[in-house]
Amino acid sequence: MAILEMKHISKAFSGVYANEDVDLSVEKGEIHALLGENGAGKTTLMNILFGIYTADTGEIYWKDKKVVFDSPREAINQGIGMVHQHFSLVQKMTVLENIILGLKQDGLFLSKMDARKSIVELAEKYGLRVRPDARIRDLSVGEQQRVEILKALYRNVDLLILDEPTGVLTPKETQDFFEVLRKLKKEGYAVIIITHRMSEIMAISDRVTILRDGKKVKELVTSETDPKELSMYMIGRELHGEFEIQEQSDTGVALELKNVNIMKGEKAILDNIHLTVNKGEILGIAGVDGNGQTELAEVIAGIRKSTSGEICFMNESIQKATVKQRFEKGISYISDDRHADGLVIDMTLKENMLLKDYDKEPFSKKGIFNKKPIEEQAKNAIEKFQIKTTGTTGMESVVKLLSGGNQQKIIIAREVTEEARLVIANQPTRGLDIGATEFVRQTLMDVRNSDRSVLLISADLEEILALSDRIAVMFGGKIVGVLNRSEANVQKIGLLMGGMTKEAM
Amino acid sequence: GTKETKAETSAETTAETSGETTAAADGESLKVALCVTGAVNDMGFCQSAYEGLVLLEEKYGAEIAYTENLQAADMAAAFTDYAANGYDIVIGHGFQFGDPALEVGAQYPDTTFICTEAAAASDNVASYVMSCEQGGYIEGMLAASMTKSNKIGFIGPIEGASLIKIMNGFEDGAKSINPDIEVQTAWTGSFTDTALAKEAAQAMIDSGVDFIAHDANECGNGAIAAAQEAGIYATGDSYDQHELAPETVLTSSMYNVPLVIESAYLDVVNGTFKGEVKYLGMAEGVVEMAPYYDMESAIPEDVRTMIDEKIEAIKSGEFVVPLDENIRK
Amino acid sequence: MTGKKQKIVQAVVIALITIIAGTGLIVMSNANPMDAYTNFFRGIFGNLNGFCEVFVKATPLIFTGLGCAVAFRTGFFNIGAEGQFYMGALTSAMVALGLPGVPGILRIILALVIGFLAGGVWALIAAIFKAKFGISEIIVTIMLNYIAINLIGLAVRTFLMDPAGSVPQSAKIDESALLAQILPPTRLHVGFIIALVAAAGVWYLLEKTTLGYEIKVVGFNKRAAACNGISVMKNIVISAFLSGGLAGLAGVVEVLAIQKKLLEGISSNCGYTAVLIALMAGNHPVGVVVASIAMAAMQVGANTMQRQLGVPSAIVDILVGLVVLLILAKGLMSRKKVKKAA
Amino acid sequence: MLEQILTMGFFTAFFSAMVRMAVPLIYAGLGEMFAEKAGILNIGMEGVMLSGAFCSFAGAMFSGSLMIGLLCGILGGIAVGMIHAVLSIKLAQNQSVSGIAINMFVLGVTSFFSRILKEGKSYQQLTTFSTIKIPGLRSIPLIGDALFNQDIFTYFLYVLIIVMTVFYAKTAKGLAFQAVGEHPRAADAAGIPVHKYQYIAMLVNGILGGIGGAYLVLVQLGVFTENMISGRGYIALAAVILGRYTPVGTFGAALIFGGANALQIRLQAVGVPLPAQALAMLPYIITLIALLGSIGRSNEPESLSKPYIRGSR
Ligand SMILES: Nc1ncnc2c1ncn2[C@@H]1O[C@H](COP(=O)(O)OP(=O)(O)OP(=O)(O)O)[C@@H](O)[C@H]1O
Ligand SMILES: Nc1ncnc2c1ncn2[C@@H]1O[C@H](COP(=O)(O)OP(=O)(O)OP(=O)(O)O)[C@@H](O)[C@H]1O
Ligand SMILES: [Mg+2]
Ligand SMILES: [Mg+2]
Repeated sequence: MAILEMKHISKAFSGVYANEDVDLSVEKGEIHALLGENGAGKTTLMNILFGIYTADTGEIYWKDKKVVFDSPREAINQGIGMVHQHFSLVQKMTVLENIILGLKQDGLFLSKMDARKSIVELAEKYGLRVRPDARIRDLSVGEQQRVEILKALYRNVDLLILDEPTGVLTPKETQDFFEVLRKLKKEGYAVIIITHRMSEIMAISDRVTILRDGKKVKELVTSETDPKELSMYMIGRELHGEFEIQEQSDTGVALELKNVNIMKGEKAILDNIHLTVNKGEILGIAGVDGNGQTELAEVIAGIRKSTSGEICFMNESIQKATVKQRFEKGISYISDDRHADGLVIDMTLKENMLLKDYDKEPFSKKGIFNKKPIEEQAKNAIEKFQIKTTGTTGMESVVKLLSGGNQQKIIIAREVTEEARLVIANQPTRGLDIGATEFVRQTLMDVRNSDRSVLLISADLEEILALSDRIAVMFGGKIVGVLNRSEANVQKIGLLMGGMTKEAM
Repeated sequence: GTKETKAETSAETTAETSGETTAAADGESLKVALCVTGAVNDMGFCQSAYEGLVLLEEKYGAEIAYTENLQAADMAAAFTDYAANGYDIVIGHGFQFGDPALEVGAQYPDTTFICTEAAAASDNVASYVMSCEQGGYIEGMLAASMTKSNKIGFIGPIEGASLIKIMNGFEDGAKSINPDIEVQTAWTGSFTDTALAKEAAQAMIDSGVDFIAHDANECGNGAIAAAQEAGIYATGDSYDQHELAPETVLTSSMYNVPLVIESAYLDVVNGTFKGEVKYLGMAEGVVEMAPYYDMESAIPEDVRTMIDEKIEAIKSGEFVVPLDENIRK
Repeated sequence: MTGKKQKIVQAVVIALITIIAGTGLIVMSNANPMDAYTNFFRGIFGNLNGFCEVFVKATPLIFTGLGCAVAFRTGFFNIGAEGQFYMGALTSAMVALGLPGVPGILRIILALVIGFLAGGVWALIAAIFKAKFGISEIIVTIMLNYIAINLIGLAVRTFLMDPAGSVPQSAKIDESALLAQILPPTRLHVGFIIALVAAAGVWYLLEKTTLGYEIKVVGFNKRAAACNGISVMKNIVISAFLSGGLAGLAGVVEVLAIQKKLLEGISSNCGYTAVLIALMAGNHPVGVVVASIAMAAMQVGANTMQRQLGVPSAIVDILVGLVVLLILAKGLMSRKKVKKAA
Repeated sequence: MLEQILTMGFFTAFFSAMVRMAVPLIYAGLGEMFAEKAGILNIGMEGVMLSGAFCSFAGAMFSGSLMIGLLCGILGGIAVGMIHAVLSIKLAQNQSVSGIAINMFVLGVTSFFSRILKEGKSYQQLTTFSTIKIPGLRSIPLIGDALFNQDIFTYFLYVLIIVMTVFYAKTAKGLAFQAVGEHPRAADAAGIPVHKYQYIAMLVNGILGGIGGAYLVLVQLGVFTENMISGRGYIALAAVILGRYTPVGTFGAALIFGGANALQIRLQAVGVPLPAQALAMLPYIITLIALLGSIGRSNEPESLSKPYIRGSR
């Protein structure tokens, strides 16, 4: 019995279809996966369901009744909840306040006591650990996501939409999260989940709907398919999934951190870091989100100042060098927060491609721009990285209108250049579809293979294991162990990530 | 030296020009324009000039036009506009108009420019200055005679020469009655901030002042309101402000701007116009004190007599009120 | 309806509403609307003088409008053009009057430079408050406007007061240090040319140079700027400085070409009008020039109408405000919903 | 002169003046705060106040009733607030342009109609709301007069500040209004009708701003004069920032400003040998210094003056 039927949904943005005649049907007690390349229209379809967009044509049947949701409020009232990948939480407010936000109250005043009680009960029931009185801005992404889910459940929904919920989670968190989903399923909830990870689809979903270029191409029962078939439908070709890994030649040290510390008051955010990255090497950094990985990346890129210690690059100290000087020396940085750090989403693709090189020849000379090389660079990036721009605007597309995956491609195209001697890649494939993921991974591997270096930070252990020559594990701002490719495996890294030291193993 | 020669030569030229204009006056009406820096209904400085203009229309059939709220940046433009449009007389009401008048006047010799309160003079430019300090002086005498606390206050808007001289006249008048009297003064820095004018008066009242005078135009209303609430006396300015608070306002010093404008107009029409700075005061009926109305009984007779005598002395030239246009601090 | 057609319809509707409102106001003030409109257009096109007056009035608006545009590009919401104008006016008067021995042309150049610097520094105060302490520039620039206005008041009553008179204004600046008139007897002066040059310069700077690019990046996303090695502080400071400097030039030009001395109230609120101009022009220099001239034409026409008919001057404010509001409200006219994906 | 200043009497009177000068700023400031916390920046507060002042005068004049005057003042404030609301909420226009244009427009409209209203009449003076002494409390030395020998508007403010503080701290609606200004998308996703709340916020903005303007006419002056708000609307904006977006803070900031202005005019009266302009700068300089003292997290609503369009990227 389908609880939700979306029929012939179409939606165009400035004349270009994001969804074209899409059908989707979800049953009670089902976990339904939505799969598709970046820009395939998954988020758009869900936004239509949740009342954020209005479909140009098509119908939605919810619990057998034809419905039109003009706002999220109506969707929520009818029992649909959605967790966006970019969370919708008010940073200044507490967990509790965010969860009860906008709900009808009995009396005039907030009854926080009652609310706290029911939230704690709900959280316990599904194993969603949260601290009701913590402020959102102090929480890790994993925690924030639990808040989002609690927020939806607290509103008594029957269908939960999750847009790339695992992108920001560690393997352990993902496992816990799937446990929650299974419990929800048992309770009779319907769940729509968007994810790019085949393994997750296989592990959690009952059925899969696949979109390509805004159209539905197939609906499959998960138990009757395999990742190969899924990716066939999704991108129309097979993935080889193997990397060309060349022998490492011993060409010396590229980057060396000596006793680097960052203190925040009494607390060490980076604690006595000693680390080397060799030329021709991918050094993976594993760790639960929030254990100092981003700070490590930023201190190397020059965005953050260290409290003490020294950083040497190509045998010279870059301690005093600015972000720009470091970039000129060959240090590139792919940030994990593309909207905040990596892109100026109100500017065009072309302008964003220039962000690092705008003051270099041939793009500009003595502070004056040169149009031709700039356009060439943008054109090349679009071709090489197959960036899907909006409509007919091409390189003049405003970045905020691109899908998340395509936004990420712009950053990669900009940062991974010939001149990059060291690429710091912080969650480089988060939110990318498998085709793009494969492409990015190969790009990073090519960097390594040409005797340059990569510092790869990822919450995705499989990615770390597949790419890294050596793996350093961070915990509480410290590096608790460095493993060689040969000695590393998921269990060992998992233990280190939990705070066990290498010696203790 | 130079000024006099200028005046002489101008007398000749004006004789010619006025000949023409008189002719014009016979056949058709003269075109007269007025420029003021505030609103023409400000119940004060600007309104009185506007009334003068209306009087020209009613009494002499002049064709009139005016510009109000004129900012310094636009004064020359306004003058030029009028001159270019064939206005015979262009009047600028306020000291700020002096320089624009000279500047534009040089380009439009056929137009006569009259400035009040300025110091500009050339062939076709004259300044008619009102001896406002005379009114201030009388008010000061009245205040000093009426006060019990020997503290009186005066509120001004923005320090300009013609406003300063009233304030100083007030102080001199008060001191002529009682040299030890305390005169508090304050400038609100605004022609529009009525509430601040009230607060200034209130500040004085709080410190024991029991008589408030002002020359703050429309926003002086605030000062009178404070006096009214405190139940003390006040004087009005520019205009008969009796109605504003009949039991508070003893009198108002009025500058008969209509008369100034009329006399300037007649000077031009009759060919007696001279490019000079002309002072007009009580003797000419330009500065006047408003009637006491019902408050007459509140003022002791000897005070009234003394004031009447002083006014006569000023009119006859027997007494000259000192003119001081510099701020005293 | 095509976009172009729709735009024309909107423009017509805006014009109609303005005319109807204007007619109503004129009738209420006992004047003849036909006369009023004749005078409005005669004021602008009737004679060379009025026509040139449009450009005279547009000049300070262009400078201050450009200033606002530059600042708004970095997200520095400078509503202090008024104060910066006055600082430019004050210092240029000091230069022009204070160095009597120096040749006029040198004094003019010096006045332009120092006026620019003074306006720039005045804006810089707000920029530092913002960049260093995170204090809203809106409030700081407003406070600085009031302070500057009082400083002028102080200056013309004390050290700059004309010793020959007792009115609060400076002495007259001698002929040699004044900006030349282009078309005497009209007031059109070299300052207008300088304003156009400034507009071209600002356009070039914003669109063609790396500095303009940096300013834009900082305006849109400060964090991304910092992460990519673009100094936020530097660019806020530079754009604020430029912005204040341009507004300062407006003051210099008004003093050296129009007033020929320093006195109070010479800006006629053009610092606030500039905010409207910059934003209506989408912070684009060419747009600023066009909008300034349009605004000036409207003021000149309305002023003439007011002068000749004796209708209250408030009508000018009402009509200018109304036009801006109607332009903002034009979305109400289009059937299409507000662009969903802005 | 110093002995004139350092007296009990001087300070008692000064504190009264401080409160008097502050009351219109507090009303406007609270109204502005309410709008800004919901994400709408209203630079047009000056216009809202001016409209409130004019309409209250006209209303009281025609009806002969102060209460009707007050009502008209409130309606006048609302009318202007709603222009800004439609432009910035429904049409998602730049809020600063709208605000500044509104100030210009309202200055023109009120000046124009005040002229028509006064046509041919001489002075029109209203009898104003009288003060109500609160027995007992008003004899507290120094501040008793300032706080408890005032008019009904001032007393209502005390209630208002408490109500607003409780509203934001303790009620679900208060939370929702803040969420709208912090993160409208989150508020929308939580089922809060963002635009409706912003309209309500602008309604409150108009009401309180209107009262702020009406106060000057109905309590302090009894007359309307052109441009009588004279920048108080802008100062109210400053008070909100200085008060860090809290009702009590806004109250305090308005007091600082009112106090500085009351002080400068009093210093002039006692004859401090400084030019009036130097003293007139005082309130602004004090505000700047106070701002420096309040460095830290600005507390500004994240989405202040950013229009919310659902589904825009
Ligand atoms: N508001 C909008 N305005 C213009 N174009 C849009 C808008 N929203 C989405 N699009 C376009 O619609 C297409 C589908 O976008 P959508 O976000 O639905 O993709 P997606 O499948 O979620 O991709 P991803 O895997 O990267 O999240 C993209 O090309 C995108 O640029
Ligand atoms: N609550 C919401 N209300 C309105 N629009 C929203 C809301 N949440 C997200 N959006 C919009 O929908 C788009 C899709 O959001 P989402 O977080 O799923 O990003 P995405 O396109 O999938 O990109 P990516 O996953 O690669 O970051 C976003 O660009 C955002 O602008
Ligand atoms: Mg998506
Ligand atoms: Mg996505």
